[in-house]
Amino acid sequence: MAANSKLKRDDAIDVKRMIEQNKQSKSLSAVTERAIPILLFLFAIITVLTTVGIVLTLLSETIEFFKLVPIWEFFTGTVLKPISQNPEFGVLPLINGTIISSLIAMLVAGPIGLMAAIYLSEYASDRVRRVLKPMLEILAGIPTIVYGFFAFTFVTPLIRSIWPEVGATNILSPGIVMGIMIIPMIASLSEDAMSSVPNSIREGALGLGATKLETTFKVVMPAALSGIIASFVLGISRAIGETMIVTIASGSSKNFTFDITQSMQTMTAYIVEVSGGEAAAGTTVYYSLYAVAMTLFVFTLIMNLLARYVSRKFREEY
Amino acid sequence: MSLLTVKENSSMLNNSETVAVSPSLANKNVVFDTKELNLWYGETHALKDINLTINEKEVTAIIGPSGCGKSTYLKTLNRMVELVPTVRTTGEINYKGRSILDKSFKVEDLRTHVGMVFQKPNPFPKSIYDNIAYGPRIHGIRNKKILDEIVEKSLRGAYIWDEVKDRLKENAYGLSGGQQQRLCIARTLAIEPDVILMDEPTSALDPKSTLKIEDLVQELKKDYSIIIVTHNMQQAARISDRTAFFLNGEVVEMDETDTIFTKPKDNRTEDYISGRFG
Amino acid sequence: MSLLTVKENSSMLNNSETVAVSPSLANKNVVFDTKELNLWYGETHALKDINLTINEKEVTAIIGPSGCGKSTYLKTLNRMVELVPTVRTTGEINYKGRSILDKSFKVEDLRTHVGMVFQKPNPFPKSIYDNIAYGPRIHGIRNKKILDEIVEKSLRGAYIWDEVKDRLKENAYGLSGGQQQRLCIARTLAIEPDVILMDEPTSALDPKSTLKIEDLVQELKKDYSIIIVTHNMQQAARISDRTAFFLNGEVVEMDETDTIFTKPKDNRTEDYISGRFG
Amino acid sequence: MKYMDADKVSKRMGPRILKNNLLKGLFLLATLFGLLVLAILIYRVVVDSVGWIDWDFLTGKLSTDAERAGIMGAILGTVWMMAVVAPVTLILGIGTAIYLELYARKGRFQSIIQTNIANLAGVPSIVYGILGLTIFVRAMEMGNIVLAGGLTLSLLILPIVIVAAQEAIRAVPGYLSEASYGMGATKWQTIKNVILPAALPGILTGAILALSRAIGETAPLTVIGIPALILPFPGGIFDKFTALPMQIYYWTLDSSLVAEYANLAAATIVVLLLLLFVLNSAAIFIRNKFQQRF
Amino acid sequence: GNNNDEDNSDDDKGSEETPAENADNGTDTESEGDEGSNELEGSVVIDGSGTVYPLMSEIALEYMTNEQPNVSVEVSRAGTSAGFEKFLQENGTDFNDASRYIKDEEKAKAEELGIEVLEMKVALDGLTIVVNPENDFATELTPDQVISIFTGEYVNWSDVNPDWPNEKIQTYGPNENHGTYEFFYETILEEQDLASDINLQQEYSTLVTLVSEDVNAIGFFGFGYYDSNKDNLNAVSIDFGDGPVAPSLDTIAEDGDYADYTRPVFTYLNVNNAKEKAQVLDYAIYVMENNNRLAGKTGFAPIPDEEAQALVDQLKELQ
Ligand SMILES: Nc1ncnc2c1ncn2[C@@H]1O[C@H](COP(=O)(O)OP(=O)(O)OP(=O)(O)O)[C@@H](O)[C@H]1O
Ligand SMILES: Nc1ncnc2c1ncn2[C@@H]1O[C@H](COP(=O)(O)OP(=O)(O)OP(=O)(O)O)[C@@H](O)[C@H]1O
Ligand SMILES: [Mg+2]
Ligand SMILES: [Mg+2]
Ligand SMILES: O=P([O-])([O-])[O-]
Repeated sequence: MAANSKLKRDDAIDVKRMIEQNKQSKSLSAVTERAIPILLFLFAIITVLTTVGIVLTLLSETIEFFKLVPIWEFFTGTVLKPISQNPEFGVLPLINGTIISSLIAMLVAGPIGLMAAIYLSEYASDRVRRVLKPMLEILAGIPTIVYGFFAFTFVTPLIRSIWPEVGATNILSPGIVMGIMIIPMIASLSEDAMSSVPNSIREGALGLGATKLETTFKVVMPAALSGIIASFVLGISRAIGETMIVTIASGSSKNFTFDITQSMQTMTAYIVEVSGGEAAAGTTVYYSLYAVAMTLFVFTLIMNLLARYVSRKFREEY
Repeated sequence: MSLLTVKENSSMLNNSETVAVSPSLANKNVVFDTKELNLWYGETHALKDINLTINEKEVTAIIGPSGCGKSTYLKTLNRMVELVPTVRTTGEINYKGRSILDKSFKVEDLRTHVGMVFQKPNPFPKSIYDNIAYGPRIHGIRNKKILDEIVEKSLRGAYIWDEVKDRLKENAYGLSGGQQQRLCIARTLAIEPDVILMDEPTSALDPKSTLKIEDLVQELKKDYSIIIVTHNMQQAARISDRTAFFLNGEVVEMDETDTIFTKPKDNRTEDYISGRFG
Repeated sequence: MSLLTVKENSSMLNNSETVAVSPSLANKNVVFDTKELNLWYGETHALKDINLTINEKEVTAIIGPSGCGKSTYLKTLNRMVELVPTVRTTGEINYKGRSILDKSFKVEDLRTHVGMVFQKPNPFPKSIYDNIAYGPRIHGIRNKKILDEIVEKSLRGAYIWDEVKDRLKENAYGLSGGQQQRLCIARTLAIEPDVILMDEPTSALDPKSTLKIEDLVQELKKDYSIIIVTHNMQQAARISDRTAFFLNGEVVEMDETDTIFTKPKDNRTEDYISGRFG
Repeated sequence: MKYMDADKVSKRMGPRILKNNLLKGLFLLATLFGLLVLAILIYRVVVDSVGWIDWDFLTGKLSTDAERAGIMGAILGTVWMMAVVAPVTLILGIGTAIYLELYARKGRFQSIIQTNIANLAGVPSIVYGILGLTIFVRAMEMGNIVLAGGLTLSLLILPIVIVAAQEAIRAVPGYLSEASYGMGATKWQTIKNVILPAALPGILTGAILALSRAIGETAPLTVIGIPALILPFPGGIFDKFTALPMQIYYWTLDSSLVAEYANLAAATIVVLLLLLFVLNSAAIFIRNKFQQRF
Repeated sequence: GNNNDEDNSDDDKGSEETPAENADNGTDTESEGDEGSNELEGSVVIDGSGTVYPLMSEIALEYMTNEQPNVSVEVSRAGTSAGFEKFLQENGTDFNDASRYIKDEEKAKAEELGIEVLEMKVALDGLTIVVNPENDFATELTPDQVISIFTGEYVNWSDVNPDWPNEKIQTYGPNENHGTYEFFYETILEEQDLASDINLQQEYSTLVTLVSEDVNAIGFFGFGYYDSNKDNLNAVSIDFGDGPVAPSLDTIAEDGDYADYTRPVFTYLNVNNAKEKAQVLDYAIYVMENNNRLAGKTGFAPIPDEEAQALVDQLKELQ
């Protein structure tokens, strides 16, 4: 041991001096040290620029649109006939279609997703959860175009065989399929929220002789409520923004109706229809694209802010 | 450096031979009778050949170094240990003569008779009132007036009524740690169990709250059988009638508390009590 | 119940008046000289008017109850504490006569001279070789042969060479806790610091590994000045030359280790050493 | 004194436990429902595609003749597009995450950026399509080339990558960076040599999942205006192109013109799903294999 | 996938002439064909009618496969009207397929932009009224009945004919992006408004599916889309006064029995672009030399050969 430390001290001067010497050449690294944060800051700014870009893009053309079509008419009009001798630009049919399809989606995804979350978080063994959860999440990764045709060629005929009044394009089928797509999102996020409720609270209830069901509904879910609600709001916002499924399976009728057996158009589907590529600038139809997109953007923005607000505000302390 | 060695020389007792389990006192009713209980977490053999009887309307303390299986044993008594999926048990535990490890004994039923208070206070994130009313409600009591009465009686029973009677609708998380722990005790009292299991109920509390809980335990034993796990030997000495000493998953010794603390039969018990390990 | 009270009556020392800091030994070179150091984490006043000198080629132990500021003081010595954004300091710390709290003293420089070993072994998730070579590399040493030499020398210095010489390319996480800790010491040795700060370096280790590290510290003090924070008073007594006792962010007493453990001047020191709090 | 009637309590016990078990079954069914749909969906495309996927299909050019049609053009389009998306999003995403986690002072500005990223993650993809159309295709006069499509999709998945990278960086234990600082390393040295390597598995996992989202995106590409028929293979990022999901879209639409196009669409879906499956497996593999247990 | 080589067997006529064309082309224009080769490159961008799309994409594929592998012909199908909007702008598309004549407004806009437009009639299409295959009663209609059905005047089938079921008629058609819509509105309906509950779609394939699945459906589109889906659709014969006429490649002609519902379909060429880009002009010539050969395959009737030849000559003048 003594020999060891002898050897060490002799070499020591060596390394020390090398370190000292290298310090001289460190001016370069000093520059790096300063430049890197600036560069990374610029990267971070890109996200802000994206938002600014979206808002400016949408806003300027939207303003042009409102020069041609009064804002009041746009938001209260129940008739949308963009390409016609007497075009009318009421956005209500689109908002209506969007809300109805999102509602249907949530009626499917909400209960099923929540029940799946309960199963995974409260009943399933670790092993089962580790298998089922990723499998369920595959659903969320399937391209929406695939879902679109699934809705159109499988779900719609299936519904029509049970309920013949349903049209070959209708809002019901894409709504259901969107719901299926959203199930894993709600299941996964709600499961996270419920799993993060401390076990001690669960044990408290079980220790009083409560069944798992009673524990789940009366203790765990209330405690996880903020997370559950947030997952629902995010689900809705996903449904509102979903495009291909409704485009394909609901068609492009601009009906203003509450009859879910009929074809309706959502805001997103309208954008796809009208854009169809380099839609020619300068026409009212072209500007309407932006006005609808702006409405959609504001819609989802509100949803996202709502989700954040909810998950902060209603967080129960435990 | 002399101060440091004082402890190790301070044992004043004779070492006696290892004696497994002392017989239960004859004049008491037995609530729990454990026979040859073994328990494994996967490969870990956490409880080994446990033989133990717990008497009615007494305070039984369980002491032992960390990891010796105290909590595990306690949680076996209300089958809470089953929440760990890898658990395997053999042997027998009789609760008032009925075998509880039998799958036909509904856990929900068992837990209604055998309440539990945990180490860290774990109130539900609900109002004080709803915390107490939770148990009665799941057992089918819906009548508002009866619930009110149960809530008051339970809170009184846990000596916390005066402190919270004006804020029953407030969230339980607004209470101090000691109050929360008494609330949890009250919550257990509300379902009127026979036995109350307490797993280090004061280890998260300050000395003042600890004393309050200790007083409470003394009071409760008039009506309930209490089994309490504790790290704190003074506490075991102060509040328990009988004490079991666990080591490495075995019961080294069980006897009247006075006996355990003054003339333990096993020298491992003595070592532990005199602070030589743990 | 007599056993339980032994400890509290066992103090054999006289209580003397509070004496702040003992003077440093005259015949030693001072590496760190701390004057009126105050430190706040936001509103928390974590270090209060610290005056302390640390000698060269000695082991200085810092003891005190949890939260008294031991780690904070240690991390001030290599300005690691600055990683907490809310930290504010006043006062002076001189390292070999240069003020280190001065912003002109490059932290990277300081830390090259003042190495640190942490409580939990924290090797990088890289090979053993790369762990040791990390320091020299960031300081610009790229020559493979020189690196090889440094790695061997450092591992030998931390008495772990024989155990790992055949697996230098393996991930450091494959080592046992004690080996990892010695690896971390070797990693520090590789940049050849003057001072090594150790924050409870053995608290995560088993007794056998602990002894190895203690031996190593004794060996290292021939070449390095070592400051070690420890919870374990026996350890402080065994390995340190001088000991400082911290309490609530203040230095209650600093003196030769023997003096601190046998005739402390302050009765709070005595209380602490005799186990009355902490 | 006694409020709890022991008899009543044990009488209610049976129904309570039964209810628990019934609902447990229901919850399991709900979980399996999603998987059932998944199975149907996959079964249908696989059945439709049987006999259509062969080497010629994978390497061939587009044709109006279903028997001779191939999807090499779409595959290459997707590959080239990912060649834009992957580096751009990784560099921007990781850079932004490093900035936010390790450099930015916690304050108003940082929280604005953070909120903004969360919001961007919720902006519908079609809106990104409009952004891409306006900025890249029109204002920058790129036209509907691979680069324009790639950049549009990059912006779309950037928030996902940033958030995943932030989480991965945050999960790197502080003691590792402390060890590095403790040896006199500078901040960037510490980031480059310790934090990033430790966070990389997490970052890659998130990035791969984000990329597989991009591969399946259709709506933004339709807005950018990918033609329904384009024959030459794209040879670089400045070429016009079509991508797998677009090819699926048009073939399915045209299946009313030529019934076999439905099989081609199904075959293309199978190819796309296989691609996604490989990517996701890679993500899981990375997560399991390389994630350090610190 | 082995589609790009020796499969010229069935189009000898087309490929005999074109190489010669292209040789001229290479020498006469400023394009980089300096070795006198017929190798062209660059892109040709086509948008517009969905009706014409099948024909145009067929021509484009053959052109790219057999003639000019380095030219990229991109065909989209936003619809005639939407297509004109992309055609009539700076850096607009090279061709716009149309299932109707260019409108005066569109002409005016072209003039304003200084775009010289050449109308190229490529084929004849018969607007076809289709019903669900299960519909066994509405096999023939008069033009007036068609008007009454699509304007919503007749609500139920029994309104058309008391013997027919008392079920609500559901009308379908392409949306306003399409020339077919305008032709139908202007020529067939004589500018009367369509029924308010008509189901309008962007994609013809969607329309085909819709009509094939809805027993009470009646819809309209070009003959080609019916022709490809005869199994799933029934075409309604129209009684123009001389008895019912079914649309077919024989009856669809400017002076045929189905003439009243027959319309020419076009592609409009941006002549400025054709002058600037050799490949655009070359492609335009190729279209007019091959349209009649490929028309039948895609559900169109050919135009008189003289008309096609006249256009080829006219185009060659541009070189
Ligand atoms: N869920 C579990 N899975 C696996 N092993 C476990 C589990 N819970 C406890 N153990 C192991 O069982 C043994 C007994 O644990 P137990 O919690 O009963 O000890 P304890 O006496 O309560 O200790 P403490 O005083 O620290 O609470 C320990 O070795 C522990 O590591
Ligand atoms: N990052 C921080 N932010 C705020 N307060 C802190 C921080 N780190 C430590 N403190 C506070 O400063 C005081 C001193 O902490 P320090 O970690 O130095 O104690 P210690 O003596 O090392 O304790 P231990 O023995 O538990 O490690 C404590 O009150 C602690 O709560
Ligand atoms: Mg325990
Ligand atoms: Mg510390
Ligand atoms: O698609 P159209 O031919 O109807 O314009």
